[in-house]
Amino acid sequence: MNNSITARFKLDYGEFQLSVNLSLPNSGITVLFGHSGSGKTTLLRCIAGLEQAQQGYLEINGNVWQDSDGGIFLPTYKRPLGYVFQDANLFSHLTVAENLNYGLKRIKTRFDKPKINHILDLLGIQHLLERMPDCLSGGEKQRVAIARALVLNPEILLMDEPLASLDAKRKQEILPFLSRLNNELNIPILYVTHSQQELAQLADSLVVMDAGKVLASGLLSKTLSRLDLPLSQDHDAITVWNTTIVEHETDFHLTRVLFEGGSLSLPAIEGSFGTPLRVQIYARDVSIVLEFPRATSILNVLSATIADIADGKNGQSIVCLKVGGQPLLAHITRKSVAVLNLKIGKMVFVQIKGMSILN
Amino acid sequence: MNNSITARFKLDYGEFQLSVNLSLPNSGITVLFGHSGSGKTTLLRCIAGLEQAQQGYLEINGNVWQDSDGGIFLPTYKRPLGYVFQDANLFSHLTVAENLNYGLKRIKTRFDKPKINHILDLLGIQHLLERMPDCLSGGEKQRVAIARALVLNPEILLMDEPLASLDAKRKQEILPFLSRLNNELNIPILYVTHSQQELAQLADSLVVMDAGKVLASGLLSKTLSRLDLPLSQDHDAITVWNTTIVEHETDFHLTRVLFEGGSLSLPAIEGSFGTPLRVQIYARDVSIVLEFPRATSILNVLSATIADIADGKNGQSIVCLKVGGQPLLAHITRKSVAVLNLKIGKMVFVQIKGMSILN
Amino acid sequence: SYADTTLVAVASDFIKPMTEIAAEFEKATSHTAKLSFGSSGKAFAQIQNDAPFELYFAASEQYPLELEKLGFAVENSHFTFAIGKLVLWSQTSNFVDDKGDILKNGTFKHLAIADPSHAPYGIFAVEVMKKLNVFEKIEPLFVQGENIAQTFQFVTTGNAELGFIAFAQVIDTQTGKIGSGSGWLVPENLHSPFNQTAVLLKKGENNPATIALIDFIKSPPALAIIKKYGFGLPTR
Amino acid sequence: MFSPADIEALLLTLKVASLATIFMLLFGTPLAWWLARTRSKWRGIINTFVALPLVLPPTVLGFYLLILLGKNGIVGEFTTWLGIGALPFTFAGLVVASVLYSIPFVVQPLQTAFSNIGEQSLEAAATLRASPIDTFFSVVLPLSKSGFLTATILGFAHTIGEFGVVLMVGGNIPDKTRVVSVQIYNHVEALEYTQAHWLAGGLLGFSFTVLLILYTDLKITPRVK
Amino acid sequence: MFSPADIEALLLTLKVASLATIFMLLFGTPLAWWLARTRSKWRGIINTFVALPLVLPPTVLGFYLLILLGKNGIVGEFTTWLGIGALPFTFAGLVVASVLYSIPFVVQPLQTAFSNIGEQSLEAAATLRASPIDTFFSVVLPLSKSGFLTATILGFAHTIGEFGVVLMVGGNIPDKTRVVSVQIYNHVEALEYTQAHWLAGGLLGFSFTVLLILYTDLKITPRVK
Ligand SMILES: Nc1ncnc2c1ncn2[C@@H]1O[C@H](COP(=O)(O)OP(=O)(O)OP(=O)(O)O)[C@@H](O)[C@H]1O
Ligand SMILES: Nc1ncnc2c1ncn2[C@@H]1O[C@H](COP(=O)(O)OP(=O)(O)OP(=O)(O)O)[C@@H](O)[C@H]1O
Ligand SMILES: [Mg+2]
Ligand SMILES: [Mg+2]
Repeated sequence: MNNSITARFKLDYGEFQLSVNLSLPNSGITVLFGHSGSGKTTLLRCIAGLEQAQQGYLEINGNVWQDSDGGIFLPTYKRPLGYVFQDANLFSHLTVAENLNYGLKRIKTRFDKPKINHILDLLGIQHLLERMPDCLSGGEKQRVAIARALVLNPEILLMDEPLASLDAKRKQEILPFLSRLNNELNIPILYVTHSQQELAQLADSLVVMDAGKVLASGLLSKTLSRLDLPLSQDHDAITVWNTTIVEHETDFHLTRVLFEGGSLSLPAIEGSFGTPLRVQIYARDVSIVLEFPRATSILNVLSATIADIADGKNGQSIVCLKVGGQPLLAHITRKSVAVLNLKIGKMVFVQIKGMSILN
Repeated sequence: MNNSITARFKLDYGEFQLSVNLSLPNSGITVLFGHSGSGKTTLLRCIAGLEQAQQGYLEINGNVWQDSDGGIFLPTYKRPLGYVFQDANLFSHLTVAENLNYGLKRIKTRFDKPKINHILDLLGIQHLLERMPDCLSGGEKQRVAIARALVLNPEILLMDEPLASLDAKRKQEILPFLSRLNNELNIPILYVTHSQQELAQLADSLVVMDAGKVLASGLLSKTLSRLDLPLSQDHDAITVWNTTIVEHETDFHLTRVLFEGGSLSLPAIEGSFGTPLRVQIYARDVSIVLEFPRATSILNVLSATIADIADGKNGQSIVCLKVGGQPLLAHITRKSVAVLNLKIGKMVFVQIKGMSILN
Repeated sequence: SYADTTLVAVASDFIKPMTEIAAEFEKATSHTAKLSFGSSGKAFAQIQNDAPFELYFAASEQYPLELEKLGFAVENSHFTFAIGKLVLWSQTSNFVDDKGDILKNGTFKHLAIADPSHAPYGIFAVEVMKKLNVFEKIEPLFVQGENIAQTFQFVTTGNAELGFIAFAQVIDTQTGKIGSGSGWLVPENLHSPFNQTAVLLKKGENNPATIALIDFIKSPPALAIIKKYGFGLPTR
Repeated sequence: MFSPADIEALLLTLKVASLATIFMLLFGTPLAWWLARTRSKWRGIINTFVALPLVLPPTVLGFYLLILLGKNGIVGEFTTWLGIGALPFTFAGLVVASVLYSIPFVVQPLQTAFSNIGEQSLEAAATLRASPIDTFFSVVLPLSKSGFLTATILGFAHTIGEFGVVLMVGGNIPDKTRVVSVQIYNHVEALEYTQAHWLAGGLLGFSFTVLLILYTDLKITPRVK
Repeated sequence: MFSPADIEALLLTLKVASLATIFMLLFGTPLAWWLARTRSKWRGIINTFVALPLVLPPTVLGFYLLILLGKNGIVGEFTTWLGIGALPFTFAGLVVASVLYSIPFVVQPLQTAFSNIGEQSLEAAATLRASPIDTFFSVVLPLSKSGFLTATILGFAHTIGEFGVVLMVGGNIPDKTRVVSVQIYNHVEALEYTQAHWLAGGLLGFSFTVLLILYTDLKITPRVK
């Protein structure tokens, strides 16, 4: 993974200024994260060429798409990208099928029919093909919009909160598909979301935006466990570990996975020995004990060292632990920090509830 | 709380049929929950009179708004309601301020100036008043739309995924405000959402929809713990308890609250003795042990009886426990059920991580 | 006597003399004559539909006679007030000879005439060409104006090299001859009499101003004006 | 330069055109709204009838209007019965004829503008307590500003330039129905080209100013973003 | 019923009106698009110039065109230089004059329709690889269907009914430039009222059919939901 996407933009809306200087990987999924109004959509529009920044430089895989100094500005339609708008933005005069075909007709290297059908199935829109957009529900529109961008087989995929209007179940179907799509076709994805869950499940890299500026950007696990970012304070603060499958305990429907520094038991997951697996651990699901517990329903108890402690809101403490080489965030009460006498460098046991580990 | 909203609708879109017969409370917040395309928006539109159902009967607080048998159909503009559309649907020719004023000018009993300003502050749109909607971000538009409906001081508030495009922080500010609004002004709110979190935080009642029909409806705590509904299977399955504050442990920034059958320690929360407090417990945050544990960072350990056990997905089991009189859902592995030999009627201890309890 | 006003419908080709006559009429009688111009056919249709006209000066005999027959005009009140004079004219000097031979052996692309289906000047122009046996040859070169004013415009703008127009349109009122370009004043014997005829309408029967105008148009000052503008005078 | 008669004609024209435009907007707006929204089968037919007068040459249309509005025509009998008298050769008749002839230029652009207004805006207005009429004025009108501009300009300009109908129905009567287009016609017929040029030039100059003000002041600029 | 001359005039009219409408759409569409999208200062002025010919009485406009297009006029000299010759009294001249006179009726409704198309649709098309021209045909055109319908109908009908300009520039030459409006006019002037009624009736009937087909077949129905 090398950072061969360079994006520098300065744009002034009067009351809002975008000013970014980013170097992003040209593979994997990069999540843009930030408050409402922080400039995520604006950045995506600049990359797509929908907004022409006063100063801009954009290079993707060695191709310069924009260079305001050199007078280069590739118009949007010449940029081989896929864009999912924040509002679905379907063509109201075309049926769903025609909306999908619109882009398909205009590209050269197309997916084959089964692949396209697979996309439509996955998004659950096969039965809607003959409908007009005005006769779709909010979520249905959004799914059609995603499909319309996906079938383009683009060199880079820009997605602006694509799943905001979808229910949890549908999200759980689409998210892994996006990951897989990304792996199989090696299309880098720039993905805007507010949801910690989507972030954890998808992101390889993370860009945190605030007021038109980039607060932090980098690999997911490193960026997530930085106690100086507001992320670690969030109710939904998480750590993400990359693991590989080592064993299936079929009796108990469990799978053991290996990470740098130990192993974890997860609910059974399909996959052969060595399959990489991403594991997300909510900071609130991590508890700290001094003695190794017996007779508990918690399956995963690991030894760890305390690396850092910071104060959170409402009497909370945020503890950054090292488990083997891996960082792990834990949210515990300040009372517990006092009772257990937690200090930086202290050796402890962490309990991780098996059920809270995802995909 | 009496069920003085009666809503019966039959509507046929060809490929989709809405057929509901609901009796809803005329106070508190009722959440409409269901997959994309299940008919939530359609139901809301019927109630608002935007869609005229072939057969329909709607009575609110004794006033019949619609009765297809009696030939009654109150047009939308005569129904004293507030509606937040799924897409913000602002008037593109009016500034934000003018959008807000549009409805205000047309009602008789208005909020006073400070109240309106409070709403604008809370939604963080004071600085946007002079903007045109085209110059707003997606989340900003949605917040203006919410404000536009709220300032109407309506008799019933219909909200279609109002917070879908907002970040967690903003949601955490708006959600309690909606609850308070509801309490103070006694405006019943019908609220569509996909988010379990919004559901738990807001809902007094719950309507679960699927394919145009109502799967279940009733008080939140009862509906949530029904093992026959898909809700209890969700990754984010929860139980919600109503509690009251009994004690503040200021040293440790903790608050103790009382519920039917015991007490809980929570991160410090403001409120005097007796203040009611809603507590949400994720099923995945509940673990079951047979012995009372010592030296753990988990503050809340309660004795419970196993009321029911069902099989979940991927080797999970869903356990419904009774803690005192309260139902409590726990997601644990099937292995644990076997190891701990859990059976209906068995007495156990449940550990609830202090940090996972929300306001 | 009291000053009365009469409303007169006037064929377009008679605008100039009629305007001057009306002014003189006012001076002489202190009555007023309001003039409404338009093609004869239009006025005819309007009179049939209750137009408030009291006197009608048409470019030909046909319409006044018809109106008498239909009862819109006072019976036997029609009279000839002027004789139309046709001229074959070109903007270019020395283009049209004073015998009209150009019709027989000249070369030109377009000849403008007023539409012979209804405009009197067109009808008489056709008669002239037929008499000279050049009609068949020249007909394909026709461009036709709706009325004589448009025909004149075809020629003055140079788009038609020559055309049959009213002598009144090119007369130099100082000299009484063709003012510019070149032209052939068509002898009256080459077509049937071009009697421009007026008629008293029922609406004007009892208006002293109308009756006074009928008298005035036959008076020497009026006849002088008619002559000055290139019309022949009626023989009595 | 301008004779008193020219000036009279100019003023009369202005009066006719303004009045006719106002009436066209008054009648045309509800008609266009209905045409834009209805799903009735009559829609196509009504639409056709609105556009139909256009295909007739103005003088011919004028001729038929003369018959229709004249005291023996259906409309004429009705207006006579009403005590107004027959309309031809009166100022009122001039306005009526102009309205009938130019109304497609008002109805059609309005219809286009109206049919472009999405249902959503109307729904938003309804949930904000605006009655349909109220919605029309507070939402539909401002959103169809450019359609109204087009309608007003086309209607107004076409009424000024119109000539055949006016001549036929009005009768070219000085200071009563002699509008400027007829006056220019008179000058041309009388071969008073200089007068005609002046009057045409004046009319153009005046109209240019009015149109330019309309186009720039109302600032129908393209939408942003 | 119809004399051969009538039928000739009808056919000629159809040819002129169709050709003129096609040219008006060809020139008017890009012009309208530019007017709808530009923020240039020239916008108001160009808009004014487009609408301006309307205010002149058709015969007067025809007179000026005759001068302009005539072999001594600027345009005439140019076309002569091109080897086409002067345009007056030719079929081509007829079409040119009709286009100049009726083009506001095409440009204005198109402009209204275009300015109603949101930027978003254009952006969606751009992200789907459609070039601006491609977008115009695949998105703008279908979304402005009702504007095009209006433009076509107004332009076509107005060209049929037009009379003054056509007469002046065309020269009313039988089976070359004598269109049906002139023919009907002639019948009226010649007091051949029966002939006039027949021809006017035929024209109305024909136009009615064409318009009705346009209005119903293209199904510009209001948008749903
Ligand atoms: N055309 C415009 N003119 C002026 N300001 C604009 C314009 N478009 C966006 N803005 C402002 O720029 C800021 C960033 O907008 P942007 O749409 O990028 O936010 P975002 O991060 O996508 O927010 P959200 O999560 O709400 O969609 C906002 O404050 C918005 O009001
Ligand atoms: N005008 C219409 N004509 C035909 N079908 C429609 C129409 N509007 C909605 N539908 C269909 O009705 C169903 C219910 O739509 P609705 O908008 O109520 O769903 P929803 O529950 O709000 O979904 P979402 O969460 O995606 O917004 C969908 O399958 C949709 O396709
Ligand atoms: Mg955004
Ligand atoms: Mg919906």
